[in-house]
Amino acid sequence: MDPLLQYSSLIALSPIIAFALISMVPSSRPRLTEWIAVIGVAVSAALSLLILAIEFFGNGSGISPVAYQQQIPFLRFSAGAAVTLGIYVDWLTVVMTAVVSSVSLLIVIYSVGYMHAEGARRKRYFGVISMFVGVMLGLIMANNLFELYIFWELVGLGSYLLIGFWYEKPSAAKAAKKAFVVTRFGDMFLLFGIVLLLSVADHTVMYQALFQPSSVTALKSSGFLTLATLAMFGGAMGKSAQFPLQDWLVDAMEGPTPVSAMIHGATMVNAGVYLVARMYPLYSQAPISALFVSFIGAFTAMFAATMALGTFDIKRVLAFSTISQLGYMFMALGAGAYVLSRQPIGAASYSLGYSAGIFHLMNQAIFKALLFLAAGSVMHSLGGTQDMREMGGLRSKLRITSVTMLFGSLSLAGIIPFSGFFSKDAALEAALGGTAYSPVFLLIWLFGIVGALLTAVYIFRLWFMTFAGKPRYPPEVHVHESPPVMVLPLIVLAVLTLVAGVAVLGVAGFAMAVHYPAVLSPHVSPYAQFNGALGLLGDPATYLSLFLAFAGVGISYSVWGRGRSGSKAVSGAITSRVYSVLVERYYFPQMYDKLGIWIGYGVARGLDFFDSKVVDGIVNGVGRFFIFSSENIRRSETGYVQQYAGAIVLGIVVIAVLLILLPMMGV
Amino acid sequence: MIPVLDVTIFSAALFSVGVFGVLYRRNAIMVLLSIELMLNAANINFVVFSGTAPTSAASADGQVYALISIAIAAAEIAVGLAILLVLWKTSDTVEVNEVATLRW
Amino acid sequence: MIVAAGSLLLSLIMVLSREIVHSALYFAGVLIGISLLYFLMGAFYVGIIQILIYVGAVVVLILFGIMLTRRSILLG
Amino acid sequence: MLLISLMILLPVVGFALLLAMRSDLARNRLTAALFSGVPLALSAYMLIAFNYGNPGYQFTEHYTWISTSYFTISYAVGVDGIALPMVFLTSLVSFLVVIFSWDVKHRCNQYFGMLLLVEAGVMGVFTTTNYFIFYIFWEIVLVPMYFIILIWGSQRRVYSATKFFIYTHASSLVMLLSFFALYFEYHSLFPSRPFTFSITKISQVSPLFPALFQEIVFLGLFFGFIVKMPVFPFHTWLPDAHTDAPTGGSVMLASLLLKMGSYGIIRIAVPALPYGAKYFEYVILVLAVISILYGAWVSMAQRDMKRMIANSSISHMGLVLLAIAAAVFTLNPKTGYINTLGISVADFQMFAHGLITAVLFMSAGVVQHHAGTRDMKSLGGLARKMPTLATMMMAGFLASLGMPGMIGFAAEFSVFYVTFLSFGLLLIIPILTVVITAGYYLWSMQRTIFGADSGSVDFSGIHDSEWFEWIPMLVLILIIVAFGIAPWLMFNPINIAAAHYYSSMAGALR
Amino acid sequence: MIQFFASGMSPLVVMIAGAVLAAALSFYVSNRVLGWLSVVTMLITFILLFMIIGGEIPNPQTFGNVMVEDDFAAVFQLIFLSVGLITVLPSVKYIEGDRNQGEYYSLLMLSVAGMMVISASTDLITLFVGIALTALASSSIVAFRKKDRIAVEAAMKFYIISALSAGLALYGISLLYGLTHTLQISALASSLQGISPSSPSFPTAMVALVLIIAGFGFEIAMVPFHMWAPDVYEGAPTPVSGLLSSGSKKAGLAAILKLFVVALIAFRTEWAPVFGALAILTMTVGNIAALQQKSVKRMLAYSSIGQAGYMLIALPVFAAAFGYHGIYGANLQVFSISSGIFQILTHAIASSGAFMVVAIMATNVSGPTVDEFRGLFRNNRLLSLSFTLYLLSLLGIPLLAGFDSKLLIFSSAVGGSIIQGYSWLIWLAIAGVLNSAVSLIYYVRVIKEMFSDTESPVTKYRMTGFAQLSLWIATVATVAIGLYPGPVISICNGAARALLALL
Repeated sequence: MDPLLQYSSLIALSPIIAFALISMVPSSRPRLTEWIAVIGVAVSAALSLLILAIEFFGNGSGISPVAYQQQIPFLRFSAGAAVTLGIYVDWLTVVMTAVVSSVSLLIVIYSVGYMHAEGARRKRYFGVISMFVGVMLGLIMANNLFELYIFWELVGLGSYLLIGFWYEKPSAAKAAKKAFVVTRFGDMFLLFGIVLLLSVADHTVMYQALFQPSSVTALKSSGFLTLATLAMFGGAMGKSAQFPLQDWLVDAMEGPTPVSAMIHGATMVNAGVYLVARMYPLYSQAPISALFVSFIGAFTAMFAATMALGTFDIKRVLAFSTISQLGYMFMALGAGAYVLSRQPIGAASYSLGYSAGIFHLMNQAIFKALLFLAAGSVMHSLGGTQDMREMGGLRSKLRITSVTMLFGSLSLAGIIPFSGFFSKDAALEAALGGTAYSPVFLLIWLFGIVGALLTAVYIFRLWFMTFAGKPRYPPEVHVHESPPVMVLPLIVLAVLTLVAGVAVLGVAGFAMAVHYPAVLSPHVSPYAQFNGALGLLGDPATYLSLFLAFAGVGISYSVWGRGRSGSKAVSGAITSRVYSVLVERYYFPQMYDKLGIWIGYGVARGLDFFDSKVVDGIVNGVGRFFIFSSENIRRSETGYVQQYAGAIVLGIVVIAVLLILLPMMGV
Repeated sequence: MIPVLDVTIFSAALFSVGVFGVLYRRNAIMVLLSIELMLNAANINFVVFSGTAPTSAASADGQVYALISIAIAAAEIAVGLAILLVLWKTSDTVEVNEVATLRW
Repeated sequence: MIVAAGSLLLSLIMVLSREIVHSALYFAGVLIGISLLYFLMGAFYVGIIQILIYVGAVVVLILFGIMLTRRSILLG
Repeated sequence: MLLISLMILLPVVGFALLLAMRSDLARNRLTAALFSGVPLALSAYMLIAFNYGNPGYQFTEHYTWISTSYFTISYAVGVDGIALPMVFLTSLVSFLVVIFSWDVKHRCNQYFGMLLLVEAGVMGVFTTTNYFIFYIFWEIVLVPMYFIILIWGSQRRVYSATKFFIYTHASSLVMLLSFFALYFEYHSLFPSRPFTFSITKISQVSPLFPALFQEIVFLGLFFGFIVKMPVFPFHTWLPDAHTDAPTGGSVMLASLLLKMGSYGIIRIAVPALPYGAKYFEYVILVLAVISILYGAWVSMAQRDMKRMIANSSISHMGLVLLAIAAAVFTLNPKTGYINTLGISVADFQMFAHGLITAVLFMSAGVVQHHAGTRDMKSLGGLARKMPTLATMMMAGFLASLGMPGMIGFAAEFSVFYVTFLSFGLLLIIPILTVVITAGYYLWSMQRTIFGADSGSVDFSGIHDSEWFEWIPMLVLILIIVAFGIAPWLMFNPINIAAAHYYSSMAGALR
Repeated sequence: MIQFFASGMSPLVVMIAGAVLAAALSFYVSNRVLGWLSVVTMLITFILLFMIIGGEIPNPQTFGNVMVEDDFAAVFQLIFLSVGLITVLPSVKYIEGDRNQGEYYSLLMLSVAGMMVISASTDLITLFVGIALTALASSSIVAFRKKDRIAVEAAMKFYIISALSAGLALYGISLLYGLTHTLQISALASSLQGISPSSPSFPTAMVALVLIIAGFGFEIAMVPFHMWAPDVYEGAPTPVSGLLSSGSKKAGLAAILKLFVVALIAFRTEWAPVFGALAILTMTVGNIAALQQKSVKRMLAYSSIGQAGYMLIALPVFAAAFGYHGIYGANLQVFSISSGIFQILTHAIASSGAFMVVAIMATNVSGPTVDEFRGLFRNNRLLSLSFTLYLLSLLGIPLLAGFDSKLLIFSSAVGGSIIQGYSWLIWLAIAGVLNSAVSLIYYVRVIKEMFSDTESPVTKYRMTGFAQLSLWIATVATVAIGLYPGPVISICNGAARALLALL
């Protein structure tokens, strides 16, 4: 074990400490908070990269599944049941922390420039964003599901605070609320799943104990495994914005652009993917859940891509793209898990889906952050507009931004040799691999392939509309390239998009992430990797998707690429009904609003009415009944003394009757 | 000797007449008179039961009770009439149902 | 027996009589009947006291009361 | 050791002193702070001096009060792990409420006096080990609370105060009858033993009570307690009382008084009548689930901020009842075995809710005080004018909706855990509250502190909360976070004590 | 002299002597002196009673089979005297402008003396005489303001109903005499044992029972014999209302205890359910009717009817305990009677105190309305606080006397319900509890007005020293008994044992 691992908890703690420090800085000194935030995240990035490097190059091949773990008490229910907090470092953790912290660092640095105009409010911004990064890293490093849930919720809190950063804008406040509530809806299932696991799986949700083949088998035979995994995927659907919980992520664009980059690229949305990857030993024994994950992912991949075609908001296009790309990851993970579940325990050896999912996560983090930051740079230079119809022709003005964004777009579209190509094709290949076991995967693969085409179309639509053609922005806007502190991260990220795929695949064959499912199959070599670039290139399906990617770019170019952004093609399409469906995002926002208003508020109003009229009405009715009877009894006092005498005589009669009756009644 | 049962029946009847009078008559004086009838009925009982007493002491007791009750009745009627007179002076009536200011 | 029946009848008439003064007189009759009953039962002392106090004092008192509380005697 | 008696008596002395004093704000509030501060210090000392390894009662005191051949009442107090958090909560919240009320000018001597009297009563309820004394303190609380609502309340205060008084008084009388039943049944069961009102002595023989007796008497006790908690459908006094009470009163009401009900269930109703509880386990469960969802859902429809918080209290107290139901469900009539985890969790959730709801009501009070209205529709954009308040309020709301890192989450999670242990997949129904709660809290934040001004309130003269307003909130939040990070600090002693406290049931059957 | 004061009769004699003296001296001395005279008389009696209870004067002492001065009598006499004292003190101010004050004090003391006779008597005729004395004296004193139409109307109603009840009761007594040839209560208890439901004289006995219930039910304003009470309490001079509510009603209860616990114990299975039903009816009607009253005096009248219902609970519980063997039964017998007496005692104090507050508030007859109490706290702290305490005591809030007694009485009902065949007693407790809750509504209404912020419509009340003293007596007693009821309960136990000793 590497001694450095003892300090690995710092990876998560350092941004959180930064947050604590920032909250103590007087708000009159925002500059200081920037420094603290950058340093805090930089420490984690440095530490995680260092650990990655050491583990990878140093004694990489000898690393045990659980490299490091420690814990402190949280709640102890009984002798056998307790939940603790701790950290857990294995390959997945190392990879994820490295990706998250380094991309976050770049985004934080970028923010220093982007948020410059915010003045004293930067304190809040940098404080929260440090916290956000910290809890995301905590989520990754948690050593049990319960702790994961803690950070999971805190990530939600961070997103709430960041999306609602401009809280005085009603739309921002609303979007923040929506993000929180919708993800919480998913989290509810996750919580349910965790409680379920905690209750049935020997009262522990520690990964180490949970993933023992014996405990997984026990879970499986108890019948709760499918339910638990499905429930947990509910959480993942919320956080990773999968159909039908995707809509919040689009609204979340109300936050500052670096926040979007953070949420989409580095942190929040990856949490769902991470969860499924982390729970792989469980998913790979739950075929129904695995299939469900894969199907939802593939469908979302295509579905979101169509919506991306229908929007002119530059950030929203990217948001849909994120949703779509996350779908690919789930598709790959689910397919891999399904295949594994069809193989006997202990002899499973299919790691393509898993590797592809994680690989794509990593690549997506990079190119999505790049795209967002570049988009932010565009907006920054144009003075804030997000509407692509008011852009165009920026290529010459924003040279660096346009080039870096092109890199990002190419990667996203899956053009060789950019990183996105490798991971996306691996994902599609994984889906295709599932067809051997279930015909459903054919459909899934079809979704994926159509999605790939659409991806290329919409991202180049974005690029062409923004940078190509003639300027459509008002002439008085003075367009200028962003400051170096913003441009530098762009360049770094662009380089990464170019090299990451080749490097990882070439150097390591993406071995590191493959390790994980080996827990389930101790007999198989932990390095049962997929065959790297060569394997991919040897497959005809790859060429199909590559062709589709190029075709997509071509379509884009033909429609938007020749400076005809406001052209007939667009205006014609905009009138068409299909297009309006896309613009309205398949009416999902309306549906959510209706749902919120009808189910949430409507039922609430109904219940409130019921509460005040019926339940409280009965209470008040009892009171009124007493008043009523009081009035009647009162009226019996007529003031006529003879009536009183009569009452006495009547009383005598009644008592006499009582005396006769009571023995009869047996009293 | 008069049979005890007959006398008790008579006293019960007298008592009932008294109760009836209390309820039936509106004039306060008549109400008083009816009450006196009730008391008298009780007195008759005392006297008639004293005749069947096993010991002479117990027998004497009954008659003494009757005397005490006569005394009380007399006192009662005196106080009652005094009150009625005051009532007459303040309300100008002795009809019991005409004074019903106090109610509810 | 006859005395008793007579007293009872008188008491009924007394209760039902519309004129209060008549009632008072009937009342006196009832009382006398009762005292007769006492005599018949051998309770002479009680009977005498009954006549003295009731007929002598109470009835007079009542008549007095009637007189004082009527606007016009014997005119209803 | 006079520790507990001092904690009860000092506020009473303060109450008497304050009533005797003239209405002079500066001196009154200092007096009140002193007489609630010392009990706080004492309870802090108690936290330190408490022997956490000992599951039984500590700091016990025992004096005979009334003693005749057939009627013996003893003043007996003590603190065990179950009572410890409640005692701490009581002294803490009372003191903070006094601080928070620093600027109540209207009839201030009486106001502070009433607050102190409430503190004394609640403290007595949580510490006594005698049914009778329990009832006495229980009732004593009503009177000052009634006056607090009546005199210092808002619009419909007369209606609300009266409703509160009548409703809770009626229920507590039913409870009293049930105490008597226990008292006599104990003696008729063991004629050789003297009559006793001792909670522990009766609990020790409770499984031996006949079944029908248990069922009937449990119903009485349960009714008495759930009205106070309150639980659907006996909850309607609560939104009214909370809404119309002054802020200090609302805080006391929500943080402390509601806990008396649930405390009664775990301290008395279940241990004294285990099979009665067992018989009604599904009734408890259903009422709990309804309360949880119903309270949350009704909260969503509220415009009045305090009313919303009040309804959310119903929901959160429903969680307490749910945990209790989970514990009762594990009761085995044959062996007397019970898994007391649910009991501990319920107690813990009570502690959590007591801390959190105090912040909520305080923030609502500040809004009312500074903005002049609690109507969320006419508020908006407060965060810009009152950043401190907004921060505190947000922290409170987040704590209440179960944000990890705060005590509410640990408690809520534990409740769900025990629920699943007992009821399995049924958990999916109560767990819905997680979403609804988030929904209404966030929505109300969106309407009050975020967004733009609604324009119906004049914000020109508005300024941020005063020191005496935000410091109590801050203190509470810090404690919430502290126990949110290390909930075991409070949970472990509760858990040990609950197991010990209920162990006598199995013992009685042996 | 010493021998006289050592006699158990001395309290009664002193009272009557005081009454005669007051009437006789009324032409010669000032009104103030008359007031002092009655106060001093009562104080002397007080001391004598304490000596009796404390055993300084030997007790029990019997007087020719008609009276006994034992702990039971002494405790009740103590109650009557306390009420008398609390009543007399504010009276001095209340009747300031009236004529014939000598008669007022005299009648008042005579009325108390009548009650004392009731509590001491062991013979039904003595009991009857006591009742007649009380009733006659009270009805005269109700009409004390003879110019006042309302007062006279009240007197008339009171008089007619009391006379009717006397007729009913006397007839019942005469029937009992016919059955047993004795009216001595202990002798009755034993000779009535022979009458079982199957014996031919049983119906007669039942008729007597019903008539006696009705005849004595009037005195304690038991529903349905209660209807006079609100009118009379409202119409009477307020101190007299207090006396009626707290004194003569308690005397009626003393009579009922003697009659049913001792004399008619043989018929306990018959009367127990009847009293159970009447108790429920009484408390329910009294409390519910009180809800809608505007006049505080009338409200207190109904409240006092309701409270009588609580006191009646003791009877059926005793009946249950009497048939129950063993230590439990024996304990419960004493317990039920003792708690009944305790309830009588605490109610006497709180209720007389409350009536005195009303008397101080207004010197007009019909008394203040609830509205007139508005803001009283700002005007007069002593008045409002003591009134609050009395009302809360009547309501049964802990640490006040009324709570302790209510508690004992309800608990005795619960204790009785465990006995086989008497499980219905629990309904008494439940009804009592529910009624307590209902009664809260109207008590609290007054309290609420007193503490409201609005300015009082009435000017400041200036109280004489006497009046203040009266309030202090009642307040201190209410709080002290509430805080430490032990000694008082043991006195009540002694009284209960003394009563049971007559059996």
